[in-house]
Amino acid sequence: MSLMKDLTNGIYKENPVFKLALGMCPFLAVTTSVENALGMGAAATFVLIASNFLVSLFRNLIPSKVRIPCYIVIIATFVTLVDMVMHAYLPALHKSLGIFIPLIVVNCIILGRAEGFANRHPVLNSVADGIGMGIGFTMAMVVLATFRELLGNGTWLNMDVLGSAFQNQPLLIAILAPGAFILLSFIMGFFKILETRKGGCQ
Amino acid sequence: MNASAIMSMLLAAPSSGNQGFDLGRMMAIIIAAIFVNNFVLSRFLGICPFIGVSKQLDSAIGMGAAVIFVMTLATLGSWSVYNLLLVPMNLGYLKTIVFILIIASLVQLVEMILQKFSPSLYRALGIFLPLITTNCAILGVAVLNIDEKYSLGYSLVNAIAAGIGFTLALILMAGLRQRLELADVPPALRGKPMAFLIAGVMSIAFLGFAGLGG
Amino acid sequence: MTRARTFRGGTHPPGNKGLSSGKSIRKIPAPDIVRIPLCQHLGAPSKPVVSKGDTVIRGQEIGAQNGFISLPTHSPVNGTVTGIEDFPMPHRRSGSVVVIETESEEGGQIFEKWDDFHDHSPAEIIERVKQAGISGMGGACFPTYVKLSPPPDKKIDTLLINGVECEPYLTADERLMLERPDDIILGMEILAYTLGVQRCVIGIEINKPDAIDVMEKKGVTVLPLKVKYPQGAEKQLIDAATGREVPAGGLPLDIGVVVQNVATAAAVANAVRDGEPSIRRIITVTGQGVSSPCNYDACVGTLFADLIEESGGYTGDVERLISGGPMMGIALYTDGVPVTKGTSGVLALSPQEVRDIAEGPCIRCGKCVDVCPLKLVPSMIATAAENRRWQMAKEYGALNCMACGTCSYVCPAGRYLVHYIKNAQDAIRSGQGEGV
Amino acid sequence: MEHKRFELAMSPHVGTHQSTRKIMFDVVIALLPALAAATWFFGPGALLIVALSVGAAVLAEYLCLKFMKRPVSFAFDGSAIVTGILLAYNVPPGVPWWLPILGSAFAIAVGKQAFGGLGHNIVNPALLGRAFLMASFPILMTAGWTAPEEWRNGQNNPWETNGIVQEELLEMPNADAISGATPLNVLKQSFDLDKSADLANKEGNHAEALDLEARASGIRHALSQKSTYLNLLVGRRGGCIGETSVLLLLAGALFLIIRGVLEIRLPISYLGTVAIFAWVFGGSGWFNGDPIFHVLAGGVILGGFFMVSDMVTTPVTPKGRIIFGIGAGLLTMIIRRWGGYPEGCSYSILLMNLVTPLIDRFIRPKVFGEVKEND
Amino acid sequence: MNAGLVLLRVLVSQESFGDAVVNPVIVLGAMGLLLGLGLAFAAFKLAVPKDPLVEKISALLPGVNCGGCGYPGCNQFAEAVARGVAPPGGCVAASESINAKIAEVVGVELSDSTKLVALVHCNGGHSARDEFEYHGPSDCVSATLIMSGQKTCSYGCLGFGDCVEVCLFDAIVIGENGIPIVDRNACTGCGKCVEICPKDIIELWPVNREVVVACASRDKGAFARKACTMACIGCRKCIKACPVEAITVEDFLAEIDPFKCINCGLCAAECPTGAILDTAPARPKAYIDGSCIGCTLCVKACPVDAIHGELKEKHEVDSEKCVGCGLCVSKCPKNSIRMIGAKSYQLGQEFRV
Amino acid sequence: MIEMLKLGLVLMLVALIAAVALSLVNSRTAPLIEIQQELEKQNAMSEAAASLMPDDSLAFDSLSIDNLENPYASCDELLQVVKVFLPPDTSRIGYVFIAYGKGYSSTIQTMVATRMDGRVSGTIILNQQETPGLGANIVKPSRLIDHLIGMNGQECLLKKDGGTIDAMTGCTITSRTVVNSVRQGLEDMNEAGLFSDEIAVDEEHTEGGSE
Repeated sequence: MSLMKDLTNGIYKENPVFKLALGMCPFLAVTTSVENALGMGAAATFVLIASNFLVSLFRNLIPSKVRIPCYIVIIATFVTLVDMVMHAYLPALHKSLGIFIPLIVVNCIILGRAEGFANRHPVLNSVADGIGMGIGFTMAMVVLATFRELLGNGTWLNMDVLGSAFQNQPLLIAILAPGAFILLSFIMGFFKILETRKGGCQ
Repeated sequence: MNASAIMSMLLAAPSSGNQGFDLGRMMAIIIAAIFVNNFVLSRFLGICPFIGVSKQLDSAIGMGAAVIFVMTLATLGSWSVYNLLLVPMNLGYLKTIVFILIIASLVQLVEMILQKFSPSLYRALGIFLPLITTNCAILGVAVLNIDEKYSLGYSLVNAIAAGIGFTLALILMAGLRQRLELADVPPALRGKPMAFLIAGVMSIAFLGFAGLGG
Repeated sequence: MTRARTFRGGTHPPGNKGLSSGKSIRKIPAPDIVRIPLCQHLGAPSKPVVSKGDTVIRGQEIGAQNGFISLPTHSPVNGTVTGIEDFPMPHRRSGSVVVIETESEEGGQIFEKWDDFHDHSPAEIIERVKQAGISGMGGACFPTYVKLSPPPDKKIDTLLINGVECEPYLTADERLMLERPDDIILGMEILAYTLGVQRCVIGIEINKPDAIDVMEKKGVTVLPLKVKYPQGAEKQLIDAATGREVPAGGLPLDIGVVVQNVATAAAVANAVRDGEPSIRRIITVTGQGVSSPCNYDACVGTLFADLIEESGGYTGDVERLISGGPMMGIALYTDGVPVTKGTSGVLALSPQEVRDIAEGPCIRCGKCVDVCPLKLVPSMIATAAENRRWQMAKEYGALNCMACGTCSYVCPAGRYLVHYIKNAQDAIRSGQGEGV
Repeated sequence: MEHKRFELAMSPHVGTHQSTRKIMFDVVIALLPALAAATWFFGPGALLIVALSVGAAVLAEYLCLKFMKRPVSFAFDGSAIVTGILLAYNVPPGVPWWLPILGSAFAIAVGKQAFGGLGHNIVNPALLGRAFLMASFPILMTAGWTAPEEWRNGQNNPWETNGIVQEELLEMPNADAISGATPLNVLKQSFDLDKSADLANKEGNHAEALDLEARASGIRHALSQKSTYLNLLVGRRGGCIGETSVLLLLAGALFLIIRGVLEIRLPISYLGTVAIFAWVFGGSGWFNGDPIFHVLAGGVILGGFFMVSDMVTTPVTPKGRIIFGIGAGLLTMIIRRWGGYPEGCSYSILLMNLVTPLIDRFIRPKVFGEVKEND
Repeated sequence: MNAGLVLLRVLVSQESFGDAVVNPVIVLGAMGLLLGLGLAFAAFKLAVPKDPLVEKISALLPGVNCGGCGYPGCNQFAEAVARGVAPPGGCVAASESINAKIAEVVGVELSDSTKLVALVHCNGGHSARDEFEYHGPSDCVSATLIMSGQKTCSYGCLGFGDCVEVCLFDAIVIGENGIPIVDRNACTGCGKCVEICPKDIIELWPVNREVVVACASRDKGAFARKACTMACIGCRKCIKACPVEAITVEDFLAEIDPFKCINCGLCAAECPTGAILDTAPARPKAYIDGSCIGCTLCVKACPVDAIHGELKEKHEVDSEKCVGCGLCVSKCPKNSIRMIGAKSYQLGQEFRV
Repeated sequence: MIEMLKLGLVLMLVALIAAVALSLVNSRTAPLIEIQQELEKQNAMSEAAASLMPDDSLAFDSLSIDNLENPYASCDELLQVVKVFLPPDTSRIGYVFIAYGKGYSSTIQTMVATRMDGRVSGTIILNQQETPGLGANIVKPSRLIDHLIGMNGQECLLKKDGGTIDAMTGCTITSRTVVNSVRQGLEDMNEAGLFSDEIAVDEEHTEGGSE
């Protein structure tokens, strides 16, 4: 039961992006297409699960004074692994995610969960939390990427959706930097409205 | 490796031996990093502290100064280790992990040193230092400098300019947020959504710099 | 005539003085029942020294001075005290009044007459001014004797007599200058003698050429001033007259100036020469809401309703009844309030005269900044105050504001700027929201 | 005793007869003469664009207010109309009909209502709307030019009709006729030619470089002719809808000044700065630019009198306003000379809008009687 | 650990891995050692004494320095929490359980006293007459500035809802009657509304005292009645009704002493104007079990004659009449009486005033 | 002291494990990445060279000339020219090179195939991060790219700069970057004497210019 709770926690209740506003840099940067969002989400989820697992496993062995550097090393290792594997097997995705793969290291979500959750929970719960948070992060990215790709390019996951008339004059700003900020702002606002509505009914 | 070889490496770009000092190019790097490709508003680096520490103008200024300072130091460290250690040993793939270690320990050391030896400076800058470890702008500038194959000189220029760009965005943001604190913002957009909306507006305005220095 | 002088900022609201400026002062008898407020001045209310059933004579002290910044109160009539009760006041919800049934208005000489004030020392004159209960009659009602006793380290070199009357509608001071210039001039001489100053100037706006004429003919130094609101505010008057700026948070004393209203000067003259305490004053009853606007010489304790009746009653819709001028006067919810020493006018404004636009958001037009005579940024203070950011309002200088109303007057968004700023002042003074 | 009761309010009890609504409609009136010029030169299409833009702005404002459950009467206070007109004035006359609608809707919804409506927006909504269109539809926004009077005589001959008089140019040696939709585009071309000349010099093609330089300076020479100035004044030139006739814009501005609506410091400091820096670096080298051309061309007059002077997004203090004008003027010239766009007016104002809170915070008038040492 | 070292040695010894493994191991290992030593050295040599409470909070915090709380880093946030400036639950990166722990750490000094919530001493609202029409900013502070507010009763609530605005917990709304209604569950007793109210009619009041005087008028009865139909007119009927002498009347205004009040609600029932409100949603009922010896002490104690029974026989409670005051419980020598049923808050606890 | 050492050792241990793991993975992926990149380059070259001669069996050989410096590239890339030939005949039928140019917001890499007479036969944009929807459209088939075909170094110039090539609407800078970087590459190769003497006119021109 508690496992299930840890798993679902990150998906909506403590969604790292919309609720906690963590991990914003990659979130905004790579959501130009759904494909990128999925790739980034997968990479971050992997790192999240793996680092949560390891941190939880060794949580009693690592002295607290050097815990942060240790966690950073663990996370950085997994990030580098992802970087190398992606470069070797998915070169196109690697290229489009670019600098933001190494920057997963400094994604607050990962270090945050390592410190804030895995550090004081058993392995299984930590992994569940990692999966939940990862899914939450990925879902949030897919939501924003959907808007940006649809509006800015007329496609979804590289599939034509809105037709060529739109594609000739898409709302380019959606895939530019300002579009990311503004759409995110409105999505967060929307979530806020949802929340107050729900609160009002209770 | 003798000293002169190291010196020449430091002063020149790693992949070509004859790239000297070029004022025009330096200006281009500076303008790009501050305005055209502003780290926050166009490259999405350092968003978390940008949103987090922009509520008060005073904090924003302190944070900006701290970022410029650490960015410069981190670039110095990461560039040297990468080009003097990792590349000769063919260990380029370790750059992420090495850089983050350097940055994390650098930040912590600087913080402790400041706290111990200059409490006044610590109060002004030090309290922002911990936040910088997870500021992806720092790691970002280190990695970008390597990707762009800048020489040490250009790397430092780029780092300082990126820091200034970050600070500029942060200070403008703080001013705007403080003004909007007194505004009649729709409840749904109060807080973080508003911060992102302001960032979006700033980002649109910064598009005006596009093409500058190119 | 030399070029009219002025200060920076300010605005020029339509004067509307024509309604009453041609009407000479009419002395009206005391009503059957007078209600004498015990607090007609700034500071502590006077302590009642009569009780129900007592007989009082005109000029008799009915309330004693109660503290340093306080004044005695006198009965304007001969009569019987029928009670001391709470009653609506022009400047607040209610206050204590001594109710007296009028029998007559004659005699009642309490103080001896002084034929030549030079025979008496300044200290004696100050004591007389205090005993006569004279307070500033321009509106602030600050006890006059306090102003006449500067601390010894302050050297006063200039006495400014304020005949500006920059508030629209009001003509009481103008009429006073035209009809009783001798009182004013004597008052000036007494004040100058008391303070020991050589330079003595009367400032008059150039829209009152008759008054300037009269004064100049009498040999008084007149300082012609531009028609601009708030030219009559102490600090602005000093700025225009001497070019000196009263330091923020300071007093005119700090720069060696004392300002007295013309009506105060006349009252001082009456008190010193005739021994009459401050129990009457000149009041303009005007506005399109009254049938025949006029200037009255009425006794303290007369109800506003009586004055209105004297002027032929209300005509048509009256939206707002104001004690004082339209810029700084206080709106009243009833005309059943007594006249005090500081009542310079009673205004009954018709809906057309009252500005009533819905308050909109500040559009940051900056007009308030341009007109603020104190060079504040009213819009920012008000916005801060509106959001209860008292500390921020303080940083922007909220405490310097004198609530002259110029900013609200020009605000195109109809914002209650003065109201917000006053809120901020109250909150700051009561120490609310420190650190916010 | 029952007495008559009255309503109560804080002093002052009287006020001027100005109101936000009146100010806004004054601005609308002041903008109308330029619309006449636009219709004359660009045809009824321009009128349609303005109408659609205004309609969309008012509708968007109405819907936003309705959605946020605020009094919808604000939608008719005229500020949305001003935004609509200004947005339409800032698009080329040849854009498709839906573009201004989209722009106005964005300007009102995102640029204004999201921040809390009139008075709270941080940047000029119309300019934000324009920047949004520029970013979203760069091709439409940079290619939607039509030549003046083209709609009437039916021929698109920008060589004669973009406002630059060609005869002058043709007399120059090595100078071809020039093309370009707006005068500033033409100027930008001359800078491009300068760049090419530098390139040629670097490559060693000195003859080619000389030729290019001659052409560049020829173009600039043609731009500084009296006849060009005259065209710009009258409005016979390519450009955005609202920036056609300098004279009619000035007439509108004069109206505003007479009505006491226009704060004169902003336009003066802005235009002055543009002129000075146009002279300093508006030409090919230093101190040889043409200030008159730079002030007349593009949207500087429109921007200076109607957008720099937007009250909501500029500082409130007199000193702050002068600083704002100088900053915007400098940025305009920097973008014109070295930036990616031929015209920098709107972006420069947007950027300075961002700085406004800081100016307001740090530049305050000295309070009456305040001792200097506190500063 | 040993296994790892063995594995490492095996890996290193194998030629096939050679440089590819040895080099990175040397580089990273050396860096790790150096940095670890450096940091450890610094941590010991450069240590600056810190507030133990701050340390405690810092230890609980995620330490990611994300800045989400608005403070530059976790330490600064911890300091702010320790000083009471920041809410203990302000960390966005920490899970709820951690936040709860932080609250616990901060809250250990707080006694587990009864919660105090805001109570509005006015029930006038639309029942209170307006003296004049007010034009100005729609907030109580501004309205008070003009002739102390538009109501004829100069003590009562003006109803513009300043308290609603300042409440950080959305615990106050303006009800239909134009009077603020406090949600006792949401209210944290922070006192912001008390501070803002220009009429000083909001007071922090123990949440479990549910019978309250909803009036602040010190006007004479007749005048108060004229100004507001809900006004306390100082008739003193409540004093007579109160079984525990918890009520006093001063300046024509009744006051309930929360220390003495037993929530019986008898005063509210007696009040002719409705100035005393009984806000208890439901009352517990006394129940007498079989151990009753029929001493009749409870009968004497009961203010509403709800207990009856023969001497030396088990007594019964008429639950229709019982008001749940609990007076009988304390009188019963055999502890035979219990209070049963809905009780929103526990009585009898201490509280701070 | 012991405590300090312990902390350092723990961090070292973690770092060691990380190093081992990474080096192992790297030894697996590094060759793959290299192959990947090589393949990518090969593909691009084949694609570009297909414009010279639509034949799958074209082969490439890097030239042993000195690397040519390209002053327009942003990151000090050198011009590397690859000879194209049709096996078994090893005589060159053209060249392939990558032109680097600093564009609007990124460095644009254009792979260019040229005939022996120094005229462009085909171009492929390898790498760019220009503004999406604007400059980024350069990768799509466009008039600009078509226009380049058949041009030699002299002719390769935008209309705005005095040439004949139309810039892409709304993105002059990107267009100019591509055109100028291609021209520069061509001229460098020309100066290096890689092109056959058939284009006498152009040779003259070049000489005249270089004096």
